[in-house]
Amino acid sequence: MSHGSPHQGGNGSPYAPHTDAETAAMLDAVGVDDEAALFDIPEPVAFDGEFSIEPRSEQELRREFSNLLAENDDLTEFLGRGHYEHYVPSVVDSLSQRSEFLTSYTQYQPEITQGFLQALFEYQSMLVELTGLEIANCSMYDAATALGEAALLAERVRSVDGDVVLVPDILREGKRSVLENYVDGADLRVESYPTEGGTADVDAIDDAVGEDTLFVYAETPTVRGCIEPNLAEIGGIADESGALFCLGSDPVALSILEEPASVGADVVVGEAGVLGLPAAYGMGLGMFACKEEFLRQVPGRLVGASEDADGTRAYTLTLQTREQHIRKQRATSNICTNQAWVALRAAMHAASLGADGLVDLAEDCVTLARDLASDLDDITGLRAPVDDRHHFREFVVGTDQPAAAIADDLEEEGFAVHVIGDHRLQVCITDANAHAADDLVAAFEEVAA
Amino acid sequence: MSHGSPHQGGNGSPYAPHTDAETAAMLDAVGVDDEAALFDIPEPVAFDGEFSIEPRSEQELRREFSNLLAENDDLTEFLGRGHYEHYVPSVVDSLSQRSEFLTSYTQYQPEITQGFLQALFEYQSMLVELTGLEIANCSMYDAATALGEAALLAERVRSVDGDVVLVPDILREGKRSVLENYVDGADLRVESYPTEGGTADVDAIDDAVGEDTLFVYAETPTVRGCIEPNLAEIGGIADESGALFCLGSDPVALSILEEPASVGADVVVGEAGVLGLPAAYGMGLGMFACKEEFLRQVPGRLVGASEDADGTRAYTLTLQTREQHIRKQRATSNICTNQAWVALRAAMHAASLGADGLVDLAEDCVTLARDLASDLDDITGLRAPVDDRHHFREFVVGTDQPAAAIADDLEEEGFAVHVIGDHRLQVCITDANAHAADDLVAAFEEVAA
Amino acid sequence: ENEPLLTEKRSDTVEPGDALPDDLTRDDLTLPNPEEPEVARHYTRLSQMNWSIESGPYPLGSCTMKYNPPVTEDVAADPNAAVHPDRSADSIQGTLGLLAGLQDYLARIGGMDAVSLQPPAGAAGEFTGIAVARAYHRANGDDRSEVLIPSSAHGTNFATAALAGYDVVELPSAEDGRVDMEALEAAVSEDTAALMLTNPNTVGLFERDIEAVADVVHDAGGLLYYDGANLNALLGRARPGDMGFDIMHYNVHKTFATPHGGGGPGAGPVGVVDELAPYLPNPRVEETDSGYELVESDEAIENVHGFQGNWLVLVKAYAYIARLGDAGLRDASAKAVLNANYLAEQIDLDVPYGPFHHEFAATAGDAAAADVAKRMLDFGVHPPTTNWPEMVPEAMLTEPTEIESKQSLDDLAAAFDAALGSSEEERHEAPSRTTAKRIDQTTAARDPRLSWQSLDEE
Amino acid sequence: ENEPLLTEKRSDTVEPGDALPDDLTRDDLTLPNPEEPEVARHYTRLSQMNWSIESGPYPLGSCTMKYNPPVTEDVAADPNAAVHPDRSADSIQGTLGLLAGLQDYLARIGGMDAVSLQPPAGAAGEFTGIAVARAYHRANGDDRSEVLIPSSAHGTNFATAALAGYDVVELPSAEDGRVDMEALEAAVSEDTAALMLTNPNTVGLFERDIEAVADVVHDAGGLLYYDGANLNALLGRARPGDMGFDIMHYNVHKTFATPHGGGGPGAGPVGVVDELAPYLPNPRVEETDSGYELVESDEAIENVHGFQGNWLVLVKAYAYIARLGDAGLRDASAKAVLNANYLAEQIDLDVPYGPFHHEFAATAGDAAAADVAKRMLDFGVHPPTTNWPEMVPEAMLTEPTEIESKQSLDDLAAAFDAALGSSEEERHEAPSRTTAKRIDQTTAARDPRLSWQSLDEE
Repeated sequence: MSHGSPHQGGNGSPYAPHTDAETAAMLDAVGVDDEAALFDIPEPVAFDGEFSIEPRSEQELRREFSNLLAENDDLTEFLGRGHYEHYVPSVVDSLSQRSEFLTSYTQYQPEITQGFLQALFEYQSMLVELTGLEIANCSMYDAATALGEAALLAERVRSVDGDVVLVPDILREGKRSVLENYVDGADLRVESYPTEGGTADVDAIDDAVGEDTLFVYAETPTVRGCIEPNLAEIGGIADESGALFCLGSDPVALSILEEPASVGADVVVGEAGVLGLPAAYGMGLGMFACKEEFLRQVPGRLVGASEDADGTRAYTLTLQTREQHIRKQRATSNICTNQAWVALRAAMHAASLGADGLVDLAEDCVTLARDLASDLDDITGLRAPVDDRHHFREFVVGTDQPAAAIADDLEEEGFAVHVIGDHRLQVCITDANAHAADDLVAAFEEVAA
Repeated sequence: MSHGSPHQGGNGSPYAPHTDAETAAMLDAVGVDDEAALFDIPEPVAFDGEFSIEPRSEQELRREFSNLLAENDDLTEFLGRGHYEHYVPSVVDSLSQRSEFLTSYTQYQPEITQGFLQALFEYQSMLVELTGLEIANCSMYDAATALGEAALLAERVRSVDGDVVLVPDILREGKRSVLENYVDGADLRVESYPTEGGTADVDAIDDAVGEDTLFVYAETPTVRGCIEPNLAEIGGIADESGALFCLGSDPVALSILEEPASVGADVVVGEAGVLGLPAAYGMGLGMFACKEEFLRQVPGRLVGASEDADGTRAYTLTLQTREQHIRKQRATSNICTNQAWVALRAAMHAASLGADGLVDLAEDCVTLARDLASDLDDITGLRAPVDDRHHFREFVVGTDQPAAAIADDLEEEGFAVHVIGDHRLQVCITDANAHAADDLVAAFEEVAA
Repeated sequence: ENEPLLTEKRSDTVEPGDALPDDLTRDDLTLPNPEEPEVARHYTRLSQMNWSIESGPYPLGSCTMKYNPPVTEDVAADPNAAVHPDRSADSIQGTLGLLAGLQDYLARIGGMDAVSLQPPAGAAGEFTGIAVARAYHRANGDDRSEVLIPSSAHGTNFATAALAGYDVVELPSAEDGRVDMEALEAAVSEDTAALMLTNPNTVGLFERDIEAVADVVHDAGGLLYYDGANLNALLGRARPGDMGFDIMHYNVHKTFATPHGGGGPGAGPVGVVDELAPYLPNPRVEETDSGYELVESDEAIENVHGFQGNWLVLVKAYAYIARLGDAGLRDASAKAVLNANYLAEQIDLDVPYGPFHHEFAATAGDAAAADVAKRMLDFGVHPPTTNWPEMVPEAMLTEPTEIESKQSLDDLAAAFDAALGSSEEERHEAPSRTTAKRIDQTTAARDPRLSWQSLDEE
Repeated sequence: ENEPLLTEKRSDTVEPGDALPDDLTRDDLTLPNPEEPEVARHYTRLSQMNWSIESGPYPLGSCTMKYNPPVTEDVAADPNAAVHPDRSADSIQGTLGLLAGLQDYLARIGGMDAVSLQPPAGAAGEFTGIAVARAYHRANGDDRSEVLIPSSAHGTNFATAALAGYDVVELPSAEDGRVDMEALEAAVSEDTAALMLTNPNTVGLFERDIEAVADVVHDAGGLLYYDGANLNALLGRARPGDMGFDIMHYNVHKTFATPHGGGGPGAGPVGVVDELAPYLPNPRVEETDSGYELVESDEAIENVHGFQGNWLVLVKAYAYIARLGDAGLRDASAKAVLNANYLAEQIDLDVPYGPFHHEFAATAGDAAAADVAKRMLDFGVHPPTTNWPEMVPEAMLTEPTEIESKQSLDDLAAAFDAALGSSEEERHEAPSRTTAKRIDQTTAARDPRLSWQSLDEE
């Protein structure tokens, strides 16, 4: 029989529960001799070969993957620039791994998926509170794709003739690339406005924005870790020209930074995976919130409150006529599978921290960066922060020696930092690596002079 | 407020949810000014000092424990002698860690604990099948304490005058020590019978058993890994003298070895943690099964089937009048908290393997040991197995060089084996370490000559 | 009894401290402020109000809801897997080696020459694939404007083509439920950038004329795109690459059993033939003499993810494939197809099209498929996908996957028949045995309340 | 709907292969033979039929059902924690360091001089402690035969004394619910090996005369044993060692929040004063200049566990203590006592004895406590321990612990009152809203069916 026990390699799928007798009975019921007879595949395109993939027992699998991943050097990372790690409490793992959440599908039958729907409703509500905007969807893939969707939203909701999507010149390359991809089909153009000292050059934006401007994007903190001080002005410029103002941020930063609604943001995007996700090689959770007026043009899924036949509050996916499975090529986005489980984890992480924990964490992101920059600035051959701004989590370090050489030396000492220029490093500190800050400073002292 | 967020150290218990306002309201309702006023502790015995235990954040805790445990050398263990590791499938972890199981109490309210009760009922049933005896309890602490309880059961159910508990001379020291402790209060004496070639000397047992014999204990496999070939004869000798015959084994071994009932066992004890538990520094799961005639004298908890008010099958703890919380000093044991969750894991592990997987695993325990012994025997300076018996998981190796020196050298090479004599090692192999068998043989070749 | 919102349990308003000047900070923040035991109880209770694959059959057609082996979770939880995407390639040889291994396995399984793991979901894979086609045509100076899509295709195909800036040309199905060759030939032109097809199609039928289809499209200079949603039907029996497809995506959260997480994350790797490999998004992993490297192509399309996709999902997919191996993968398809055919045989509903593979579209006939589905909830199973594809009236698109036993399928069949055998009124009022009774969708959409803040306004 | 037994789903009879000769093997083995998805569904379903601390309040008196922090599970799951007990001390310095740390913390918390971590549960701790007392007396040539135990004590105390071969002398309670000094003085003699006491006692009262009690026992040459079940009431406020106790056990699955696992495993470390340290079971861990070592005493009692106890539980206990620290431990007791007092204030039931600390014994009065408890199940909470201790008629021994919020206690109080306010018939027929209705205990005991094999005989 094909019954493959977990401690063995198995001759078939270890997850197909058929005994030989059952298989025979089923084949008999269907009226064929073997499973091959059920495949209606013309001979020329049939595949009789093998993939040459050896099955592994669970044990072999775990050992093999563990050994392979152990090839990664054990570095303490002071890396950010769009992918951040905060310590995720154990309770988030234990709750989110519950199979009822993990192995559930999209909530097309809300009567038996109230739990996940409510969690997503709470996630949306958290983003509404953090942004001050009325609508948040229940996830995009990541910050970059959320930005792309925001630009396309602008194209749908703005009556201006413009086709220019304005972004800061320091926008992270990967994010800009995704944006370019998203707007290509809509014939929009991505253009940059200059930044100065790590944040927007407002006068330059004022000059750049005109009647061809569809969309103005600013970030806080910026990719250099600088808190943008002129958001309201940028928002005002965009508003005046009829362009859509999109702000990029994240839920931890927004726990203390200016409320996006108060600076005129029409849309807020960003990386909500700063909550709930550990370092995950760039895997993310796209935040997407916007004004209520864009409701019917929002991309992605929305959970709404309703009532069941008993009059009890109940939740359901709603406004699905925006979505691809109903509206097809006229849908507001092609997104189907999103990042629901990561959104669940983000909501759990936020709940574990609580309102005060979130604010404390955000404050730490400011003071940890300030203190570390100060310590590095004390080292001969280093200047930090390079930008005369308030920082959040990360900052740029000027180096006398070539930055790449310093980074290589730091790697030898067990630390990873960004090289962003010939004499520029970038360093990111959060609650997840703060314990190693003193060691990093000591290592810098060794290698920077 | 005392609200300690998980990323902080916290000023109070991070698991007491009281806000300052709530605490105040509660104190007010109780009519005191502060919690201290609720403690009715005379001043002379009050403790005002501190323990000098620093609180740790979750992160600090994980880092500290991870660093501490990393002080353990990473050795591949070929160790057994009462504590065995078989690979535990991932699904056992994911299911047993479900909080409904893990954080549940003893099932004193069966109407809302049917799940755990049924799992324990299934565990008991598995032992009934494996032993052929009619009754199994739902756990003792480990094999040693189960043996102690079995001897005391003999004292309660046997009409013979005897006070001698007969055990093999090779009984593992720790197990014998526990037995001595258990029988001390009942004024029983533990005596040894000789073994030969790793199993019982049946003639010697025949000589030793007399009217002062209360209890005869044999094991299969023995602590030297030998399968006992003469169980029925030993059972017959015990039966003839009116002594209770207790067999020690484990659920994996019993999957292929002779059914205990068929060799006359009155009681079966042993280590059921061979299923469900990874290497856990000796933590165990005491198996206890016996004949139905001893039902009212069984130690530990029993789950029975019954019906609820709707006539639906339901499960409940039963025959609790045997237990300490009702019968006090006349209870069949003082056990209260047992190893229920480990029993659950054992049942899950057995289910994951299935009947055929269990038999395959047990067969592997024979063939792996046979093959490894043969490979070691080929090495100059080694003889394996020393005992001319069929082996299960483990066997004794004779060495020309001092055994301790060989073991030290093997440890340098990354392997742990038992030293059991000046020129005797013991080696244990299962599915959990079989992947390293060739490496072990190579290391032996290096160090044994 | 339903569970209060966290904010209804314990919420606080907190002001920022003094780390920043006031003009950079918000006034205050009002959010739930529970302690950990309260968090644990809240989400445990919510979980108990949710169906999952461990609850029972989940036969959603086109969704491939398989059992998600916990061992793949354990593998992905390896602390060494938690690295930052900007780490130097030298320092993450384990991560890159794993990605290279998965690229290789997927290429073998699909019969493709090169694979990008970047797309974070199936739809993102489609977008990647169509963008690759666009880049290819552009590189050839070929300005094509249309993508052909059968009317029975997944909604994402249409939306993806539009997102990439193409006009959609919808192809009707032939009477046998497959591609209408005449319609195809009529639709194909020098404007045809690509034909998007899934095979077997969305009612489980293999496109027998696939070679002819490929010739028609290729002769017109178009490319053939394979939607991998139904790949579970073919593992080890046929490969898109052998059928003439130039581009394909893999739904690893379907075929390769990564957990669907209530809607995601998934991953939608894209495979292409050699000629198109330079257009895959940057970077890809290659093994060289000195180890694994990230390589870039000048002709690559722009990225489809801010970094390198849904890493944790990719680890699980690779683990699943490695666990099963050739025989396991082939058996998975065999049993998936057997299960669909057996289940169809057991139910009273008609199945208009066949022979089908891993899924079938039964018709509820005179009954409303959506109501039959709601009634099935009362019998303790999850119903199939309803009212899609449109070629089958009152469609119930059913895909049991290989993980259901004969007994489970018999129970599922009984639920189908009981639901169909219920009175129209019973069906219309169903479900009644679930956590929530029938939920009012109309009000939810007419008066959207999408946050707890909007509830306060009530 | 209840869940079939696994064996009712899929069972097979398998014969051993040929690894061994027939005379050493069984004929065959008949056991469940499910595949992994079936196993997952079975146990997931069973879990859904089980109350846990994540389900809601669990106020079982004397059981201290706290929230079990998942971080302690993560710490214990460290692969480096999985070592064999026969490893050389040199090679497991991490394991030994952890054990040494826990020994130290427990000693500080209890005011004891030496600690053994070997006992695998509270009752095993009692047995260890009484065996230590026995060894001590024997070493003094002192053949004592009696152990004194208050009638309100935990059943394990009596059973333990008997297991150790002692006669039990039961002490009645005084009118105020505490130790009756006159009765104690009358009972104490040169036969007194020990007095076993918990403080606060089983109705939550602190034994105010503890110093006098200690003097009486010590003057007679006896030892004072502290049952640690109620230690959660005293953390940072009083220490058994300071009260004159010579021996104590700790219930780490109570005070230190290791999960109770549906009945175990727990751990019952034993602390003693200096004079008794040599009698603790072998080995103990000591820190030396060259690292951690396992040391043995010639005077040690025999072992109470085959190896060194419930290691995984000890790791979690240590992690919990380290997580809380001084302030957290002290706050845990403060809130546990506050919660008990607040809850008692909110319910309609009388509480005859006081002032109590972390638990109280309310009386159901004219109602049957067991029926009130069953009725409470219908209101979605777990009831308290009933009909114990016997000094309170129709006792409902209630211990909410520190983890319940004011709201949760208010809800719990409402359930108490609603259950008491129900009619006798309602109570007697309760519960009706649970997975199983009232279960017939009498038949279960009269006609025991303890395995699926016994069901086949039906």
